[in-house]
Amino acid sequence: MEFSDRATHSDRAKPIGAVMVVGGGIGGMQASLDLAESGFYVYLVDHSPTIGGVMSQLDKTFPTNDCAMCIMSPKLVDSGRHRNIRVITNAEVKEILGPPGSFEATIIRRPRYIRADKCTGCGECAKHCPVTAIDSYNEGMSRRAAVYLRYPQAIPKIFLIDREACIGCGLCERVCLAGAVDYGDRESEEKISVGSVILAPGFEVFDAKRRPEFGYGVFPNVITSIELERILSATGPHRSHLLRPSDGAIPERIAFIQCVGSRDAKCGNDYCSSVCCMYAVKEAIIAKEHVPFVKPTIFNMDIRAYGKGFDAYYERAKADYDVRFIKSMVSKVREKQGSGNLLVAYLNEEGKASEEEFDLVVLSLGMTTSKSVRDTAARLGVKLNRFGFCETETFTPLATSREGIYVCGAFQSPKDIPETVAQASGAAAAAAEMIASARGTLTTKKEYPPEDEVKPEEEARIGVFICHCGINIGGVVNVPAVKEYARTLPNVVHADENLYTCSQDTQEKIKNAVKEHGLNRVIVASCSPRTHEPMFRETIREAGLNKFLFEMANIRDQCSWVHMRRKAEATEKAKLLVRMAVANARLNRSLSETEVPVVQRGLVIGGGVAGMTAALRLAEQGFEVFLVEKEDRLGGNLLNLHYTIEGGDVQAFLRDLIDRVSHSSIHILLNSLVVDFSGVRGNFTTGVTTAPAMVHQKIQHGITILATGAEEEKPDGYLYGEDARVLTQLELEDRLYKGDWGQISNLSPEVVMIQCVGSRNEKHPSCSRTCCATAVKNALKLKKLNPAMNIRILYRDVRTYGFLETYYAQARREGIIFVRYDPEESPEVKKEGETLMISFEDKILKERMTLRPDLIVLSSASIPRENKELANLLKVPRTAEGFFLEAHMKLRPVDFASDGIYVAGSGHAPKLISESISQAYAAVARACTILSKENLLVGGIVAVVEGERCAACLTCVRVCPYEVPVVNVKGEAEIDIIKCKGCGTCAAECPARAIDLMHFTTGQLEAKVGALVGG
Amino acid sequence: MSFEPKILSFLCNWCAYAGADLAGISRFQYPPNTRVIRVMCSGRIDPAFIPRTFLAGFDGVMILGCHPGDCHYISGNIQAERKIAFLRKLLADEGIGGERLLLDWVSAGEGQRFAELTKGFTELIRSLGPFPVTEEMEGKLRAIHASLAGEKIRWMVGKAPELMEKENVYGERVDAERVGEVLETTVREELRKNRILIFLEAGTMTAKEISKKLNLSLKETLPLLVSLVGEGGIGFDPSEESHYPRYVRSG
Amino acid sequence: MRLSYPGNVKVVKVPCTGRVDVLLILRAFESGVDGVYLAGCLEGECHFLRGNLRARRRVEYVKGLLEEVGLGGNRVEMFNMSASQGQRFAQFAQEMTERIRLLGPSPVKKGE
Amino acid sequence: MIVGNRKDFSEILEKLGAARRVLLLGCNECVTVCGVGGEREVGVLASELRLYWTKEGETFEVREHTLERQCDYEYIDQIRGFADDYDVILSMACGAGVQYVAEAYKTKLVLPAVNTTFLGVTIEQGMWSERCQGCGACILDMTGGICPIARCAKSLLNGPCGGSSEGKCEIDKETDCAWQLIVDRLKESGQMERYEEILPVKDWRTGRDGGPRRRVREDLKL
Repeated sequence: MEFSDRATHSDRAKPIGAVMVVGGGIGGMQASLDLAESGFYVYLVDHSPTIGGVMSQLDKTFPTNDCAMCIMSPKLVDSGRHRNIRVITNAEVKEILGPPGSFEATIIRRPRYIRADKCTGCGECAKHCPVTAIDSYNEGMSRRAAVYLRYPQAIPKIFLIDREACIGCGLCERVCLAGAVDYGDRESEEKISVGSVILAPGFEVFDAKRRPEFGYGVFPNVITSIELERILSATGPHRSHLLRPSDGAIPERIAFIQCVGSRDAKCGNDYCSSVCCMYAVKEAIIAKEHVPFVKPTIFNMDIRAYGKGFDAYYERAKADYDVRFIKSMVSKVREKQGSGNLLVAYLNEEGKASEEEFDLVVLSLGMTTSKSVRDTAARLGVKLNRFGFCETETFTPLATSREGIYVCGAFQSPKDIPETVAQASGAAAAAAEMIASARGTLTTKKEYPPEDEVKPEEEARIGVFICHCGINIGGVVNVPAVKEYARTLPNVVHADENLYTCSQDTQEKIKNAVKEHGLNRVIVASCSPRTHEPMFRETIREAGLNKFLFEMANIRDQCSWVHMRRKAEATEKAKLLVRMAVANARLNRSLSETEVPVVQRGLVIGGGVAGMTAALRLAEQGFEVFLVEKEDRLGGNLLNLHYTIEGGDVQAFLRDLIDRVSHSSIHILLNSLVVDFSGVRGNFTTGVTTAPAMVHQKIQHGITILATGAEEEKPDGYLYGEDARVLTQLELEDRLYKGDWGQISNLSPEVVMIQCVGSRNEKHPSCSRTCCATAVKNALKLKKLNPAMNIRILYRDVRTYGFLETYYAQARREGIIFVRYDPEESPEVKKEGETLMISFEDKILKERMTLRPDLIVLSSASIPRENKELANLLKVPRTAEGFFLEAHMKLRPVDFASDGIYVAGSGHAPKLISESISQAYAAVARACTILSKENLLVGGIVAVVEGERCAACLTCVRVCPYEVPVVNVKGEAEIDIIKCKGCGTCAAECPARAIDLMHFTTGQLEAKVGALVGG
Repeated sequence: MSFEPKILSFLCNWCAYAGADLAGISRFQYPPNTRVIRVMCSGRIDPAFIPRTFLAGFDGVMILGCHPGDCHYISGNIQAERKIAFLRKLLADEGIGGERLLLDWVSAGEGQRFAELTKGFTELIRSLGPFPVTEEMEGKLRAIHASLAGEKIRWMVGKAPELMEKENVYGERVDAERVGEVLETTVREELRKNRILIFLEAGTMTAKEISKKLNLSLKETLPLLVSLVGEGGIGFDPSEESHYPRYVRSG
Repeated sequence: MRLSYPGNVKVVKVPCTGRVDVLLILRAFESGVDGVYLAGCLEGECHFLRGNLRARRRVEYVKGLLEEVGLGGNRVEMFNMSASQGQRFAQFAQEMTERIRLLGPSPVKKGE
Repeated sequence: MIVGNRKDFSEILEKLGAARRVLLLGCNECVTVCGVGGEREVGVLASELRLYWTKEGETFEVREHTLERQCDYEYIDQIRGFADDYDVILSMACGAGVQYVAEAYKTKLVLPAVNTTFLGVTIEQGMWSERCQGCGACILDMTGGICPIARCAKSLLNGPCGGSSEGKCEIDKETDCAWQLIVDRLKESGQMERYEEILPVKDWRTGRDGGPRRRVREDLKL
């Protein structure tokens, strides 16, 4: 049986070491960065004029309420300036020809009318453009000019002309001092050669007008969830003020209507969009945080808070934010005459028709695929499922129907940000594996001239370059005056002004000045170091100076732009900022970054599906792997499973996987435990002891993947363990598989399944994610076995997210009865004689029902396998429930805070098999960003200890958020520069002042502050 | 005391001014209420001058140029006509009738016509009474002036004929209707935004109050507020905590 | 967004507010600045996990020291913002400038 | 380690009187570790003085210097070259350090900036607690490793007094009753029989009551 997407491409010509990623949202960016960091050249193609996708429009993200833009913008900047990623925006993929491994893709670039090589993103054009157009970034709630940047942080930061709105008056060309406007731009075609392709085109929100009963587009105060997202955002139409459209008033009563365009067969979308429950909860919470008197109500069928930490968030919404949840679908929304308020009609839980008045109605729109994405898929020969999403198989969740083309993100199935990010990394691993033999063939590494040594005692010779930034700075700040002033400052031997300091010719000018004037420090007074420092650092490095000898004064974003109407003061402030930069630059020192070798070998702990997949994928990418399993056989939880809900044969898959794991590059250590662990990314040493002989060995490896998995909890109560007729789902599955039935296979037996046993309670607040689907899976199986069987599933919320929803619908069609219970009124199981009895509240009949079931099946919680000691050894954190805690819930779903250690599978949180496989691939992609390098660069901005002054007081050891400092054998604190992340907390607290942070030394900060006031 | 209108006349050098001289040579009598500014061509008249004229205390403005086809500069008068028509629309939008603004043609030989036009216009203004410079009116005029003086509008107004008659930067001829529409929306929006900025000089206001004062529906007013907030010209009064936020001038 | 805020505010960039120690703040006052504030990530969103929380404690401590020496604890403040809250930055800059204006110039101003 | 508290700024000012040339002397041992007299704290107090005196329009000189230890004469000698340039040496060390500096610079005014409080341990970053009073006759073997001398408000030797309630001392609800701790610990470690043993009346002469103490170790002497 062939389950793997691995192709036998050994007989083919050498593959091309480049990948095309289609779609530059959070998924596309993640995949691109992982690939580029693992030795592959990436073409990142986006149909939009900028990358960033839908995430760029979001205000906050659940369940952490992180600001979406804050956490995303580093990835934007990295993707935009990575030397091995070429971002191609405003473009479509026309076709892909050729065999996997050596595809030829044709890209159509739409004209932008602004030259990328010249535009500096200053925005003068947009400020002058006389034509206004609808701003789609703000979902049409505001307007923008015909020449525009989609959003302020956009990458690439290149404007474009909206040809539909533009009337061609020519004003932008006149005001553009950079000469970037090019009205002659035409559509162009380009062919690129790539070895593999990743599709990450994302989703489109459902068209709310297709549900006319809710009045979107008719009643102004009916808005969509994404519109609310923009309204709540600081860059939104009202600058984060919550105002309703009809009259600009702050709405008090807000209704969220769930499942608009999801779980709806009528519009063809009988799948669940997976994210709407959580984003509605989030929007309700954020609205409440903005305006305390807001009263949010969420109308829903089920609240699908199935992800990590989601249920706690949902509970918090109820308890701390008074968000009201009504289990009912809204049938109609109408406007109340005159007020703009809305009357929402629904059947309440008693089944009575009710109507309630709201000030604002928000439609929680589902995810769909756009027509253009579906068309692209058709052109590329990629099969879609009946909902228009990319078709994938359970055991190969990253592979499309066309070999060499992989998929990730919402295009594969509706999903949230962390799952998209994880899957994107996963797709990167799959795409890389395909062309692993061509690693490093197309990527380039910058070669620099040797560095001139600048000794600390050497007199500083500073060159200052002051930027006009067109008129962005020059129009407010008197640049020549600042230049003259700079000349008077100590150690400044050269000062110059430029129209655009970031332009290519100015870089040459700076390099020449370094040579001509013997500069050993360079200062650019222009915009923000956050965006431009890397570029200028590169320039001075090319001129032979250490990059840390560069300094920036931000006289645009933090001066001319914010003091436009006070030119004289702005000029004075600019002078001061330059003075501060000079004071600081004098103390800048060359910092060396040293290369440390990487042990190009991996260690995977845990031999379940995630661990085996990770080991196999690493091996297939060409790395040696140690796979450590504590049991005497591989397989983990898969050993207990037999079939998937889609009908996949788990055991056959497992056999095949175990077979493949017997790979020449994989060392399998069964009956083995990790007993010690040390080292840092790139070079870990792990001690493993193998039973029964208790052989101890030390393994050296560059990365570690934790895949220790989860298991079904043995339930407490419901007569489990006391009566053989009370089983868990796993036990049921085993019996179903073995055909071990006894009396219940005949007649019309009564089966009751109880959901959330051991989940969503005080001890274990999380949802176990997979049990709803498992219950549906087993119920369908039972029904098939004996259609006369009466099956009831007692649930709290049915959480069959994504396409699993279709099986839930099927179960209901086949007569399986779903009965909701509240946790306060849990079902009761007892025995009268030999008769098993179960009683529960029936909400619809409003009475207590008692049944005499032949079988009770408990959907028991998924709990992490014993991992506490391992977590202690590796110093990785766990959640209160014992699952491993990743570095960042949203954007680093498989990384730990300590670099070089990754997590995969159910040890992270409960998961389906396909999800564990995706995540294992993801961990591999992240691991390859280290393993693919021979050396790692370390040092630079790190904390250093002056050992003599250290009092060994342990303050640094205690305050370091990353547990880096240790007190060494000499009784002095020691900070490993490989681990130090450079925050400086230790330097700020060391009572002996024995620690300093390089490049932000106490001396430098004090010099800056001194320059601020002193003359 | 009876009302003596104050009238400002812009006369083109080649026709109207010569016509006025001829009226003098011919001793045609007309009322002394007009003050003359000589311009080389009626095309020189910037529509932004007009609101300032009223703000400066004049009760009427006359612009006299060459007859169509006779312009010394080929089409200056035609352009003047277009610009003034445009201005009239703006004035009308704000409820200011265009009757106090006269654009007409006087050739170098029409001394008589010059005197009659002047006489007629003076009488008309006399009958209309003094220009009502109320606080509200002042705000409107300031707003109109600010909008017309902005670079965007001036560029558009100047470019419009080229776009319609020749071609735009893409080598296409733009439909006159489209140009008119863009011009009008742009100007109208600028004007209204300027008015809002002027309102808020006096204190904070809710959206409803602004819309009432603009005499516009809330639906038309809100997008203007959104734009102004986006441009940073106005913000929200942080001290207000009711259901109706109040806008303030910022910066 | 080009929001305007008073030109009195000068920014010293640090990798994390956790880098700012008690002494640096005191030294700033010694140099003669009239007020100091730290702008860190939102609580719980520190790029370095908890540097901003530590910074907040230090600011509280410095407030006490400034009270002791008679400069007034209100001359130093900590506030949190996200990268997209430009408006909040401008607003806080404004507020802080106003606050310091009311307190008057620092009595340790140099050259006066 | 020796733990102390910084004196109030007003008290320090008062003690300094008219002295304006101040040598602020830190110690890189215990007081550094407990965050009261290391280089950083020297910097903070120096800053405070400078801010205050600048505000008052005074002329002054504050020099910051931190010694490895103020309880060894070689280190103290390191300031010999410039100590005379100052009116006063303001020591941030424990009482021992202050005295030893004073002994070394007989003509100088030496002032303490720190109140030395106890011998203790770090409970958590930023929190210290008393453990030892230096009584000179250790009985920790009998009391489960918890010292009733230092940790019982009354230094009782044979069980708690009547003021022990719910494991806390009557002087303060935050303070554990040392005897409760001792009993718990003895139980935990299966040594309850030691609780039965009566500790004899303590001979306090080994402690402070015997007068100032001195220690000699002949073999180490030069």
